[in-house]
Amino acid sequence: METKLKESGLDSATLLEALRKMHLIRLFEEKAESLYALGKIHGTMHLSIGQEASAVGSCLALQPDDYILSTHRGHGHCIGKGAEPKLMMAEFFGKEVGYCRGRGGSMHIADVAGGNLGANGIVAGGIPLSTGVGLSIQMQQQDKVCLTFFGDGAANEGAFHESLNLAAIWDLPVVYICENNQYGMSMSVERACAVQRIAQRAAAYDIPGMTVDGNDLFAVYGAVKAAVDRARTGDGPMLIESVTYRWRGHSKSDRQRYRSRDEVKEWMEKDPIARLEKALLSAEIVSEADLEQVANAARKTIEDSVAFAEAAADPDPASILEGVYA
Amino acid sequence: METKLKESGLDSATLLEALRKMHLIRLFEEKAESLYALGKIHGTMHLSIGQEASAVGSCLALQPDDYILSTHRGHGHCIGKGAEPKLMMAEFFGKEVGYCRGRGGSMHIADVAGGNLGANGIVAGGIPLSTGVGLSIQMQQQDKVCLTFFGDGAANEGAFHESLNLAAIWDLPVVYICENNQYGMSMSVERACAVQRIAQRAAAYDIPGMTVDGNDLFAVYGAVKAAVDRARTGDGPMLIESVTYRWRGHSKSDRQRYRSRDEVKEWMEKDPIARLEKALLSAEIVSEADLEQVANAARKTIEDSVAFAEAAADPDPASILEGVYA
Amino acid sequence: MLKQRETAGAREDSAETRELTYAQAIREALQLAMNRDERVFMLGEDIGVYGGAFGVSDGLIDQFGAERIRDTPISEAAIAGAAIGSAMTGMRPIAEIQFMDFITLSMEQLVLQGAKIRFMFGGKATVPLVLRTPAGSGTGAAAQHSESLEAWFVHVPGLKVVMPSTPYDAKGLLLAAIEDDNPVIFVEHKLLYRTKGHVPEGYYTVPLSQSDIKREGTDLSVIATSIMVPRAIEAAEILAKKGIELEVVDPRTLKPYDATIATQSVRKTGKALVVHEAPKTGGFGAEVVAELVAGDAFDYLDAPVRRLAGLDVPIPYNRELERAAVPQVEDIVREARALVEGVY
Amino acid sequence: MLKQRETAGAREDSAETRELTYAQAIREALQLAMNRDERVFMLGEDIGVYGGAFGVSDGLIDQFGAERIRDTPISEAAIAGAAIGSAMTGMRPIAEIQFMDFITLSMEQLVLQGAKIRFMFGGKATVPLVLRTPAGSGTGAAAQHSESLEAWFVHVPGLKVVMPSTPYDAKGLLLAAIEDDNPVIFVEHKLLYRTKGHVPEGYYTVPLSQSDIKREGTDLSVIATSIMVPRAIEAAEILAKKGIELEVVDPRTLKPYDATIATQSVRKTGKALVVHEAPKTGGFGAEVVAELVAGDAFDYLDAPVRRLAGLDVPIPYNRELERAAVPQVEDIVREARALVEGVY
Ligand SMILES: Cc1ncc(C[n+]2csc(CCOP(=O)(O)OP(=O)(O)O)c2C)c(N)n1
Ligand SMILES: Cc1ncc(C[n+]2csc(CCOP(=O)(O)OP(=O)(O)O)c2C)c(N)n1
Ligand SMILES: [Mg+2]
Ligand SMILES: [Mg+2]
Repeated sequence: METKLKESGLDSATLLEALRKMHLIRLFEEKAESLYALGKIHGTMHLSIGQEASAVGSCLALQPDDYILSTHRGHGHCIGKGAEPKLMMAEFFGKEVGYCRGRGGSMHIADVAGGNLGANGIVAGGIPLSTGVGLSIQMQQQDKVCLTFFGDGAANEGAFHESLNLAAIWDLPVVYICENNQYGMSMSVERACAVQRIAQRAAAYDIPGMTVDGNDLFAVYGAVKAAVDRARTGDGPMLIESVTYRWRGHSKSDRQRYRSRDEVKEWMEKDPIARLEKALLSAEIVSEADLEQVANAARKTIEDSVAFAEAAADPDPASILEGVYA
Repeated sequence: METKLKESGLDSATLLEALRKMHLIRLFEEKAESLYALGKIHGTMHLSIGQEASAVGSCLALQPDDYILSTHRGHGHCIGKGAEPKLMMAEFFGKEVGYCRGRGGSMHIADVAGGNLGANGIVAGGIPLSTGVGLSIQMQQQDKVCLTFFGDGAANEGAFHESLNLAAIWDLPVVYICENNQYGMSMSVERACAVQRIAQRAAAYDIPGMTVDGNDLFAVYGAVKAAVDRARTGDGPMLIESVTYRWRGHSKSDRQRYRSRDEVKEWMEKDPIARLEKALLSAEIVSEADLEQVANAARKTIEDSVAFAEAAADPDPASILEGVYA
Repeated sequence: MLKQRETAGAREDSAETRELTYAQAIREALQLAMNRDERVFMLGEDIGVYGGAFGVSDGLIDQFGAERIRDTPISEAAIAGAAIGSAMTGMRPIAEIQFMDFITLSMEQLVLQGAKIRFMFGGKATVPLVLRTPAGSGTGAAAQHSESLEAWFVHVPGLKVVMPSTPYDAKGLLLAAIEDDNPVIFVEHKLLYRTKGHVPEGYYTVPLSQSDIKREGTDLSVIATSIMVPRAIEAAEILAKKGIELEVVDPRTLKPYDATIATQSVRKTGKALVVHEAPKTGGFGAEVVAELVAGDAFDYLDAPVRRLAGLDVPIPYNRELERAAVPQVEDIVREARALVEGVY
Repeated sequence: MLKQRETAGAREDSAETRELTYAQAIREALQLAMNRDERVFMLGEDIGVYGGAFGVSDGLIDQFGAERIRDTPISEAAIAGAAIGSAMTGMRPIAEIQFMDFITLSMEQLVLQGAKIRFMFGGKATVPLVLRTPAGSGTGAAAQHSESLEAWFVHVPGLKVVMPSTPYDAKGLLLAAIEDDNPVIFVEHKLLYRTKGHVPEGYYTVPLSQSDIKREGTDLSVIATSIMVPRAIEAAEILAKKGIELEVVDPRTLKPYDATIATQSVRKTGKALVVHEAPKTGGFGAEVVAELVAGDAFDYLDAPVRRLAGLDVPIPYNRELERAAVPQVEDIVREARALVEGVY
């Protein structure tokens, strides 16, 4: 781990910021969960607790004006790309100041100005869009890259296939990140997916494919950075499989009959946050006190975001038709 | 060629019948073409002239009650599976006795009783259906196999991906035959498809893939037979790429600006019918006179089919709503 | 008093009725059909141990096994294709699309293949399939999980479209749909799943293409679908206190739609209001109106025929906006009253 | 005499008009738009050297290069996605779906993404895209190459739907659609491609959501779309000889549809017949009727409002059956006459 840390070339400020974001993700989601239980938030939500290194490590490889496209399990990507938790929380509460003016909710948070072109309620729904974003970058000769997140389940949708083929033949600057968290709702990847490693599917498009430990920030960052650099220089797309695990159920109500408690426990021992903290400690980049401080600051941010969101105004019902058309 | 002939284990009656069918396909299509030019047939048509070995060689590996699903370029598959040219021709003429009572035309000829579940106007449209047919065979524990034809262009549709994945995880008795005739309309396979050999895509589903010379009846038969046997014993699907070439334009009107005359000429020298004839001659299975006779008999069959179709009755206009619902 | 009645369907074996939820009624229909006919099986996402996104198939995998309650990958085109292909070759599949929104990924197979195969093949193939799917808003799931797309399928020759509003109808119509030899899109409403009603125990069918008068009245015919049926009945009870009597007509089968009962109702009341959840523009309500004014009812109409339907807006996440996007009881009360009192 | 007129659109630069075909008019619009705005580009199957399945983009690749006239693999979901994704990030794509039937493979991207993104994101993204596609029967291409699916898109908030009937409108509406900042489904009719009409040379737009009276008359309002407009005009000429004067109204933009002109027309004539090619049940005609009878026109109606549309049947291959499946001039003559003469 320590060598990886050094090899990553990431300075300590960056690493602490990454850790802070990972905390923000977990705390944001834990808060969202309890707010839901309290009936303060309606609808549904998909928590990425346990997958924080994948989201943050990936986004760490990006420049601010690069794009991402995210999924229903998208809070992590959103925070990873630099969104403000209070505007996310306001969206969760359906408030006018929320990222989507309260129209989108958890499943559609987008931070267009920040380069996050949106979570997506449709499995694999963002993948074809990313092809268009890549094409747009290429045609406008911009120095940008588009990073698309999707799950293991999404890799069985037709949209995955059509999009990777298109990106490959046109050498589009798109990096495809499959976050393989072992399940698509209740379907294990073994049952749903005909191939052992999803990264192997890259061979069907003659592009590089790579599988990384998605709970290891450095592994994720390293792979995505290489792919992003490659895409930025015009060498085309790449498929990265980031192997991780979701600790929570699929969405708000899930009896989790499709997996064992032991399995969950096993993966909880691979906690990506604890792992990063350990690496930072043993590399003597931080002290225990520093870690405490980062966590506390994150906690404060999330608490403030709830206060902000609760105090914010609801959309004006008369504005309901705004935004249907430009 | 001669060794392949022997290795195939096909007896001379079977081989002569295969040759006859290849003639039937070519003559049927040449006739269709001229009838179209004469204005006797309307609509559109997609000719498979030059691809006869692929269709006939594949179907040769099947039992009568096995299923096929075909494409817009489907006359060859239809004849290969044993359809009667006169009922096909009647369909072409839109007549009541045609396979589809004149409702379908060239692009939808189906011989359900004969196990041909239809040509298809939609590129890759038959592929998901074949998955269902395979499932049906498996659930009913029938001793059948389903063979699905599609083109190189179809291999870039999402339906291809979803279906092969499903067939692979469920070990369905489906054999996928991609007839790579180098173009999807005007798009060459090099421009459209990110992978060198379409058979490589089998790797994305962890099933065997194989590329064969689609103009060599024995090569096609051998590969499909192995795949069919495998599927029949419950070992699951397989992807076969049959490399061939269409001599004619994509459909009735095609200026063919996307390819050179030289390229077409080159492929015409690989005529699958001439090739089979040569093999039969050199293996001393037939004489020149026999060949002449087979060709003449086929010619007569096609001429009779036109006479039959021309004499047949049109559908009763009052019956227009029949068949919309069962 | 609620003048509600239940139309007895064909072959009602059992006179005894119990209270079941709409979800339970559907599950019971699935069980009966699968017990009765080996060819019937189910396929869809998370319908096995998970029990379906709304719990409708809960426990069925224990009863019928993983072969007949078949979890699929997230591949909606292949789900539709697998259903159609197996239906063509001797099986009677019941496919589930987890939310109606995702049916957008199955359109080619359903519309260009499933709906047309029989006709294109000159009547020589049969496609007996049911595709169940939950529709509608009200769960805070926003724009991509709240669609009501039934109108699309109403426009497709070769398909049938069924949309039950009560547990009784849900069971009987589902059994009729499974018996039917055509592809049937069976649209369930998420907010109805927990509603309760009398449901006989045995096997019975409610015939397709037969509207039902869910409440009798004299002043205005309200033709409502799915969740708008209970809402219309609630509105009727409120208005009854003001001396206005609504007749509530539930088409139940939207395709093929038989306008006879709605027409008869309007000939009696002279006025019509059509209510559905889907966006008004291009919705099924337009078809209901067009059928009314094309025929026998025209001369009996003494007021404009109105539609009360969803706004032309994607379903918003915010609770109040979501509510405002589709007709509520108070909206029906207001519109019905305006039509009856002639203030439009 | 044919009382046909052309509504002048905004910014009509050139008074000079020439005869162009509908296909040529579309091509000219594409050229003008691409010359004017670098962000405009085209993508679709075989639109390059092949020139498009109907020759509409013939030669454009020579003028604009393969980057801007971009051939795609046969991947309709990716085509739609590539268009939407690029539209969100600064480009103005014109996607082509080779036959409207194949749009069934793009539905998720168009309906759940393209149409909703702006609203779902609180108005913070823009999706300026045009999706061109040829629709309709009459070419002997049978059930999977003859769809008229416009009604589906009319039902989708966030989309616009345009359906020109003349070369003049085709050019002006296409330029307006390209200027528009919303996703526009632009439906061309295969049988109209070779029809000719006056088309000014320069850049002009025909405003969206504005119906056009294509022929004035007093006895019956015929509201017709796409190819049914010239057929209605032909029917009108036949009936004019019998002293019956039809007014032909062409909505041109089906979504957002503005019923004002149709309503005014019906207030004048007192009778309405709606004509389209798509199957009658659930078609756009129902929307036209429903809008007429909901509002101001209701009190002026002195006959049932009728629809004349495609039969509820997949398009058959046989030439006579194909013809019988959709309205022909003689059918319009018959129905119009029946309504005017009160024999219905
Ligand atoms: C097209 C589509 N099908 C089904 C669903 C319902 N659904 C939402 S998330 C999900 C599982 C997705 O699995 P995966 O892609 O692995 O992502 P994960 O939830 O594991 O992050 C399903 C089935 C959907 N939203 N969209
Ligand atoms: C979904 C769909 N997209 C496009 C078309 C139009 N089209 C018909 S055949 C064809 C080319 C198909 O190429 P391929 O699969 O290689 O088959 P081939 O024609 O070469 O036999 C195209 C684009 C179609 N029929 N269906
Ligand atoms: Mg997953
Ligand atoms: Mg090809």
